[in-house]
Amino acid sequence: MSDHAQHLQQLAAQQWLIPFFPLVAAAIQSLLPRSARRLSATLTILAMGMSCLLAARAFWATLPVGEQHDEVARAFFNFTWFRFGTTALEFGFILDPLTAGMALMVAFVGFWIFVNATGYMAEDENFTRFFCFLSLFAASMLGLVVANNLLLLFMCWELVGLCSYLLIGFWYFKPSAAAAMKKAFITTRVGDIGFFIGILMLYQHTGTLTLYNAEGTGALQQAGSLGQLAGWWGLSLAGTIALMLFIGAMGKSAQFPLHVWLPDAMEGPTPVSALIHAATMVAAGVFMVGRMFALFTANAGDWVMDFVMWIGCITALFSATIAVAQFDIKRVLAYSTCSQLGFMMMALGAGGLVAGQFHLLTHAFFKALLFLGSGCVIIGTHHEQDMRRMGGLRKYMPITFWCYLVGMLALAGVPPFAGFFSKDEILVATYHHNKLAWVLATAAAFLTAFYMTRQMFMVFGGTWRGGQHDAHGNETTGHDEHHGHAHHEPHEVSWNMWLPLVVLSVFAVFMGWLGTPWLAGNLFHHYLAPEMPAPEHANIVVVLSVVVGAAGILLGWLIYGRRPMQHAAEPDPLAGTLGGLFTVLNRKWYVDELYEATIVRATQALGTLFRAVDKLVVDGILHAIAWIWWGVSQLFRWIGDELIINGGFDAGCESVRGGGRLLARLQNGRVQTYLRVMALGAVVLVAIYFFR
Amino acid sequence: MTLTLGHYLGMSAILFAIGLAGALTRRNAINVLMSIEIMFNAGILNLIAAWHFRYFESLTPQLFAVFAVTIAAAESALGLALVIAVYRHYRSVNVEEMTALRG
Amino acid sequence: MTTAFWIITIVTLLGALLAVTLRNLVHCVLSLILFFLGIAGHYFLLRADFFGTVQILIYIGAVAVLILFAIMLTRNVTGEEGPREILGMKWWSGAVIAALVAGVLLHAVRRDATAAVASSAPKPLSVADLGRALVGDWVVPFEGMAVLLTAALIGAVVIALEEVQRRR
Amino acid sequence: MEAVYHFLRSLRWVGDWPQPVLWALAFAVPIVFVVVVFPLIFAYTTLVERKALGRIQNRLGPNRVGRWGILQPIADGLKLLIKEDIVPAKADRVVHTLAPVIAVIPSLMLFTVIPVGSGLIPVNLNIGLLFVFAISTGSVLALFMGGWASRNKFSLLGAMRSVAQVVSYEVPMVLAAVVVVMAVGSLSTVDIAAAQAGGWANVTNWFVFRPWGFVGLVLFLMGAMAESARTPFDLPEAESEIIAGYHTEYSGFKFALFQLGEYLAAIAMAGVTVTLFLGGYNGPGCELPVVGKLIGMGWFFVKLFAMIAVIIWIRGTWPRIRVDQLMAFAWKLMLPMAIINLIVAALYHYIEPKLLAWVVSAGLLVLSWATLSSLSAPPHLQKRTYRYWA
Repeated sequence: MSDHAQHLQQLAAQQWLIPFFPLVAAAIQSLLPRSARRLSATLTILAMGMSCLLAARAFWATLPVGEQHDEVARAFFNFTWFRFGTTALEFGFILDPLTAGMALMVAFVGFWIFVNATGYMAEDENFTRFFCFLSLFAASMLGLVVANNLLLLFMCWELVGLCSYLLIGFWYFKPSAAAAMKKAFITTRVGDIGFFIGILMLYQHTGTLTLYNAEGTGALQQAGSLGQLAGWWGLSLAGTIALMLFIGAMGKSAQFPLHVWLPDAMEGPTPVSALIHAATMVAAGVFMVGRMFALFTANAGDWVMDFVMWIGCITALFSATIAVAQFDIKRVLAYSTCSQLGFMMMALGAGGLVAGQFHLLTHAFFKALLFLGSGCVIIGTHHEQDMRRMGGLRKYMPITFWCYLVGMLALAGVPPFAGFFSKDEILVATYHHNKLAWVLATAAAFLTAFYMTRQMFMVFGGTWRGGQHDAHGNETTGHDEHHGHAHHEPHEVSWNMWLPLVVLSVFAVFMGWLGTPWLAGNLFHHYLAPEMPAPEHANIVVVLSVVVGAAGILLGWLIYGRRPMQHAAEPDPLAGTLGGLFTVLNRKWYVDELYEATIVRATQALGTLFRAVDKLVVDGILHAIAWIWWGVSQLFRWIGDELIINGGFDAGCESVRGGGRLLARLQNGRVQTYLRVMALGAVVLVAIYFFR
Repeated sequence: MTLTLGHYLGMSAILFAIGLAGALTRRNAINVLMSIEIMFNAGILNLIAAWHFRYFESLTPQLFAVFAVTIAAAESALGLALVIAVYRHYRSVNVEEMTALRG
Repeated sequence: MTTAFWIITIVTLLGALLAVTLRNLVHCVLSLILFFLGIAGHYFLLRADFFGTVQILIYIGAVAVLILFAIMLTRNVTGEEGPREILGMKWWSGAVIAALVAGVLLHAVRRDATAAVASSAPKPLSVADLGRALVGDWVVPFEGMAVLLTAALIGAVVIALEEVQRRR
Repeated sequence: MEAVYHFLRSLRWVGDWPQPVLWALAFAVPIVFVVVVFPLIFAYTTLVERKALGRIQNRLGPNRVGRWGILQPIADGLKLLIKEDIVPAKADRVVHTLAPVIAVIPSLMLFTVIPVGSGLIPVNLNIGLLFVFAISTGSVLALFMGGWASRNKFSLLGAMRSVAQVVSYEVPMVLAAVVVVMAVGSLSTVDIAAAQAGGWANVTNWFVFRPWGFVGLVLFLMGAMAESARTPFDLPEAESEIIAGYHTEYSGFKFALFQLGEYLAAIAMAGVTVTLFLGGYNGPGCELPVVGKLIGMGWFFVKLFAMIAVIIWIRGTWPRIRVDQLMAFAWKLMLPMAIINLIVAALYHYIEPKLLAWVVSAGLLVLSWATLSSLSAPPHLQKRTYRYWA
């Protein structure tokens, strides 16, 4: 074993330290009194800084050196957590480029977001609780990243979901926030069922949940043999498991049918949106697919990869169309996030592991930047989120404006910025794989450029439209500086809020150069997956994406830039052109309404049905018997057509009632009945065990 | 006839069944709790019998029994507190009348 | 040892049976104490002296006394129950289910080969070893138990006190 | 038991008898000893108590039956035996009859683990002390059964009082004894007694001469007196409040059994106190080869009677405390004190020059006692003025 490998081994055994510091910070903060605000923030940021340093050390160690050019620098550390009977439950930590890169990104972006949050939350009285949750989130996210065991990963996955739930509903007294937190939790839970089934299947067939181990019997190391076994729905076993895992990733990464929770999650504080719903947690699904990539590609004949690609593609385009017609500054970004996650998934499905992960990293930087920027805007405009009531902020908030511009250009895919290179990679990968998907993705890229331009002009361009009253419009628009209402005027935010923007925008500018083929080969590809062949470059893709991006920006300028909005009450210029379609887009293709009409309504109907059945039971046997007798006596008393019909109706009711009663007698609230059923069940189980 | 582990297991099985019968048929919550204590004791007796006959070189069965006794004690304290609270509320300790959780 | 086993077993079973069938609650508790004593006797017979004394200390000294307290605090102090519907539906079904459980358990015991192991007369349990194990390898579960007991104590007090405080 | 067996083997005439007979004799001797000697002690304790109380209260006490009233206990016994045995009509006859029996049995069983001399113990259990605590809780059941079965509200009140009292005082009492277990490292009463041998004239090693031992002794004695319902903790039978508590409805021999059980428990607890803190059978001369055992036994009984005398003295001196004082005393003063005592005992074990340890732990205990007693002192009552209108 070379020195380098030994060094990696040592570092892998210390990977647990990365999530450890935020975890300790969270534990301490949970005990702090509410008044310990400064201490709480300091703890959180310090812990994150420690994690960041450790992650940087791990990252440094995984950089390719000297002789190890063609193999992935991977080290892992497994240990037995506990054993029951002969089965040992192993946990483990891994150190490889995927983990190191992701961990560094999470810790670094998280660090700056925490710094920003100290400003954003400065006026909140539950400051300590907020930072406690943030620390816990950071710990579980980092734990997810360094896990070398699917169970550990799943535990952190759920913890991350829990933190997301807690943070979305941080202002739980707002009904919308309370609804959003529930929606997020339940929607992601739908995906997690798939994930869990996948885990169970994997355990059933490989007997381990450790991803890599020294004996070569880890779950991922057996992916090849799983690819040879038949699974369900015409897939190989590996493909089936991969599909199940992907369902989990769909929930977490807000892919098409399960995307509904992410825009609503914007009810949470903006740093939360930046950290959880843009940079890290939603990327966990993409990361997980990347981590389990061996299963997805185990059998080349499986359609699971196409499924991933198409889901990603649909999400990318679908969300981009919605983002065009939103007015809430954070919602635009939320749908944009959905769309970008779709891009990543699409890249993974097209076989572009590197492209997907690269976009994950660059996107984390510039989307966190955009979200933090929007947070600054919201604070600067005194909690205004509607873009129609902004405008002209360029003058009031210059630093925010320039940083936001960098983020916007990166997201829109303008050449020197980070987003250009990573999106380009994805488009190239898709181009080689499936032309139709490529066309759709290019369309989505066009929309991306368009809606970001729209947002820029609405927020920063034109004049300040805040403080207006929609209908009356009696406050003038053009003379804000003369206005006595200093309170309503936007202002630049404090240094602890804009400093993270500056730092992140530096990355948003330069980070893309790591993954370009034009600069000493594709460095990132070489780092992450040296064993995979680098994709061929296709000039048409690059040219077209530049053209499309430019076209989107141009169109945006034409519609929104040339003649800025004057009044907040003015209709969106696009609405006139698109007509009814705009409304449809604004209402998000009515997906929520569709869910409301189908799933929610059906569940409620089922609940009502059960309640009705219960009602019948409350009446109890006595009432039922009395009713029957009453019916019978009626029958004997008046023998006539009308009464016979009545009686028949009653009898019909009674039979329904009787059926319901029979079922519901089981739940009579008496402990002893339950105990009785339990004992009988136990007897039956044991009897089956003995006499089968 | 030598004494075997089976004697103890069988006896505690019968004790368990007696306790179960009590828990199923008695109407007074305190009686039910007493029946549960009987079941608990039957279980703990199994641990000690297993130690005596099979695992006498190991401390684990006894430690397990220590923990089981502790849990049983905590359970009975809580259970009786609940009974008293329920009695204050309903003026009754009849388990058949405690049907607030009825469906 | 066999004779002692049978005598103690009869006492134990009698105690348990009376505890679940007698009508007077206080009589039930007294029978329960007989049952606890029988179990303690079994422990002494099994050379687990420590558990025998612990059984007496905890079950008779604490649990039975607690139950007596609960009876005094809830019901008429004479402990009388209402008229019993002897051999009612509930009684029969409960007895049948319990008999089924007993049958299944006994069948399991009969089938199990290890049940035929005879006593090997181990050396009596050393309390010192037990104590060392509790604060050694098992210290975490031990501390957990301490926390559990504290929580149960506080919980019991809170539950039982609730009504009183509300009335104030 | 073994000691008796070996003693029998060494005798000239008896030593040749078959072994089972010797073992049976060895069994019988301690049993007879326990069943005869301690009830006899009980009988004369009552006499001593009555005489002593009489003197304390400026009376003469019994002096009619025999010289100095020496036959008084026998007369009492005879009187109680021939009195009519009354069971109240509504009483629970079985439980009513069972209660006095159960009152005596645990008290007698307590004596089986008290070493009256070196090697002279009926049963050497390795968990003797735990056995003591386990058994002593049994007496509360007898009290409860007697009070409950009488169907008399005063009896029931007495029974409930006794249950609450015993449950409360059990805790500090056990904790007070734990310091000794910590010091000795064994639950066996034999080991505990043996650990106090040595030192100057077999005296200085008694645990009572350690600060924690002294505090332990005081706490344990108070707990023991509460457990056996002795004045000032005799609320279960407070004759001025609830007639005679749980034994209101008892007469004749059953009443005598209750008295017997109560006194035996008190004597046994005195014996346990002697074993735990006062060196048991250890005293000057007990290490001598042959007569040492007898001397040790003598020392044990001397200490035992001294303890009994102290208990009687306390009874004659203190008034009965109120129920709330009773509970507050147990939970607010004795329990924290016992816990602090535990910690101090541990400290004592680890501080090395033992003189320093002695001073430090004594100081800590005095300090904490002062703090606790000032904390649990009753609030200073203001002068109340009563106005009479409306």
